[in-house]
Amino acid sequence: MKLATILQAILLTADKPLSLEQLEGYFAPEEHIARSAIRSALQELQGSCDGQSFELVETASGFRLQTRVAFQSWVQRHHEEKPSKYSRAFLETLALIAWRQPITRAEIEEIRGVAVNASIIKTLLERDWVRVIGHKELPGRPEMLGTTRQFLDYFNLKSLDDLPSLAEMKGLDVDQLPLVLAGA
Amino acid sequence: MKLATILQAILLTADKPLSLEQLEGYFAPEEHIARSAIRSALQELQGSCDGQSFELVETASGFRLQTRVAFQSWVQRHHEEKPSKYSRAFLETLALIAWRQPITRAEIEEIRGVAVNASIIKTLLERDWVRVIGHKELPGRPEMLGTTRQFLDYFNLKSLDDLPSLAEMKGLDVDQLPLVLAGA
Amino acid sequence: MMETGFTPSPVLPPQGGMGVQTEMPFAVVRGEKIVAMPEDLYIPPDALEVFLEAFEGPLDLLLYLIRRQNFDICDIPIAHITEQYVAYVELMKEFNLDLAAEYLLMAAMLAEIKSRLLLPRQAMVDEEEDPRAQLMRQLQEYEQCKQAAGELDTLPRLERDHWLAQTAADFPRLPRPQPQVSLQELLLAFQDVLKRADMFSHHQIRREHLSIRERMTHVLALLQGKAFVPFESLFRLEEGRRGVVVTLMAVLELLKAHLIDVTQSEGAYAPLYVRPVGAVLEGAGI
Repeated sequence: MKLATILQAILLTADKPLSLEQLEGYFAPEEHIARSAIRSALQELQGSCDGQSFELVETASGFRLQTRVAFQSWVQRHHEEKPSKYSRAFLETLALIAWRQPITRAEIEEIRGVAVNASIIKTLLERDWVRVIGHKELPGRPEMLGTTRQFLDYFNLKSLDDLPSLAEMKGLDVDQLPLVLAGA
Repeated sequence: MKLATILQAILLTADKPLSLEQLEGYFAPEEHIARSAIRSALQELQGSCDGQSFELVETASGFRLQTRVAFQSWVQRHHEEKPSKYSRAFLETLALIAWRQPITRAEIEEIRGVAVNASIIKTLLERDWVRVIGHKELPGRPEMLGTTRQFLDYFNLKSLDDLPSLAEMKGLDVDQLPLVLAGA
Repeated sequence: MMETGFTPSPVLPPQGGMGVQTEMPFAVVRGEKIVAMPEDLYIPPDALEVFLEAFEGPLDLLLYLIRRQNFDICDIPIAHITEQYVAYVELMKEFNLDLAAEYLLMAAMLAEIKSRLLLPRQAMVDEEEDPRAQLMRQLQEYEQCKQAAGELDTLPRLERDHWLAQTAADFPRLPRPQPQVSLQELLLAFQDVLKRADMFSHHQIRREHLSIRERMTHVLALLQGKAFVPFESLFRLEEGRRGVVVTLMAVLELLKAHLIDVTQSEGAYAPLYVRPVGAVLEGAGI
């Protein structure tokens, strides 16, 4: 039995990404499967996905087989409703937690200029995309929020470094601000 | 895009076998996919499974891709890991079903203020602690959930009457809980 | 420009799709009657609420006004934008919209900045940070947040762009240890959720209630998959008087909730039948 095919069978029946260590755990000691062998079998598996509807990806918590984006329109029809779109408030809150972690609710509110909707934070915590990673040494010891591995998995990222970098905002020279006093 | 590969994507993401008619439903009329084309693409798909860890099988209710028996011993190890603890959301959902049955998902959502995670309900059903006891006469005929005998057995209860009432719980001191339960 | 000190500019929500209305009843802004909606501020009154909802908050609105006129954040004509923003907030007030406090705060801040700019330069206290700088920074930060949100939304996402590829494997499951739960944990969870839902004060559920709920579950289970069952078959005499009463109350509760129907065949004293609501429809479909 080819190791790459065994790994395919394991990954096609796993309900979450599996790390190299976890994959190693599927083999009994007497099978004598070294980690390096698993690594090269994964490469072989990746190659064998050419021409298939699925591909091997590595995300934060490990490897998984997923369908390619090109098949999205057909696969989506399993579900009658379109996948729900996240609201702007949801995306902005999540984006701040992802790019600015660790961050407190108060800091999110300050940047967005509006109160944080408690149910958004709750949904993020429950989806396991966000977690409390500590408390800030301030009165009330507010919670500091950060993203989880599941968040990275969900967005096909290996680490936070893979988040797109944001355009640098221009520095400013206050005295150059035009003083247009319209109507004055 | 090859039809056989599209069918592969559909079958790899379906949670049940799909009949020829159902497969046909994945294509829009303007795609002009005849049933005979699907039939021959399925044959092609079957052929392409050579060397893969899975095969195309036709069951009573339709076609599905399944892991070949040869890989059984590895695939079975998915479940060897230690049981994790149930989440807060899981316990709250179970508690609401126990104390407020019959209850619909929407009602649970209303009380908890967040969407009910489908996998929680699935786990509860799989563990035989919860079952669907009917449908509410509302648009969409939502399922009403209630607890089972297995639930009572697990928690050593003779009947739901043995669950502490709200009045008893009110002002209940957490540290005193074991005593209260022991006395019940 | 209008006498109202109102320097309107075309304002439409980012999503667009708003109808243009020509004749409408008008409002009083700053004590001045406005007879016609400013030409380039075509927002039908009914749509104002929708318009407000299209923005995530005061910064979003401000950013929109700035972008709409193609200003770089770094050189916003503060006074100009301030007037526009304040006029806009005023207009919304006229239509009795519940303005979030955040919008009013922003209006106040803009007004403050503008008033400072009108003062001679040296009047600005040195130690205090220039409020313009603070506003710029806030706007820049918010714009970056918007950009990040946009980036996040375009990342390929599981269950939207990709799905887990899975093959079926109905191999006999090796017995799998399940997580353990204690009744105590369950109680605490229930207590928590109720505390959160603030229901303690409103609902006092007595002991009897649970047994009736349990019996409701039983009755519904008995009815499941059946077109109807005889009324008497729901009762178990060996349970005694209390059991019978509980069953009867459960049936009444279910009737009240429109979950079951009770029917009687023709004739006095004819047997009663209980059926789940909608059973007839289901039965016909099978």
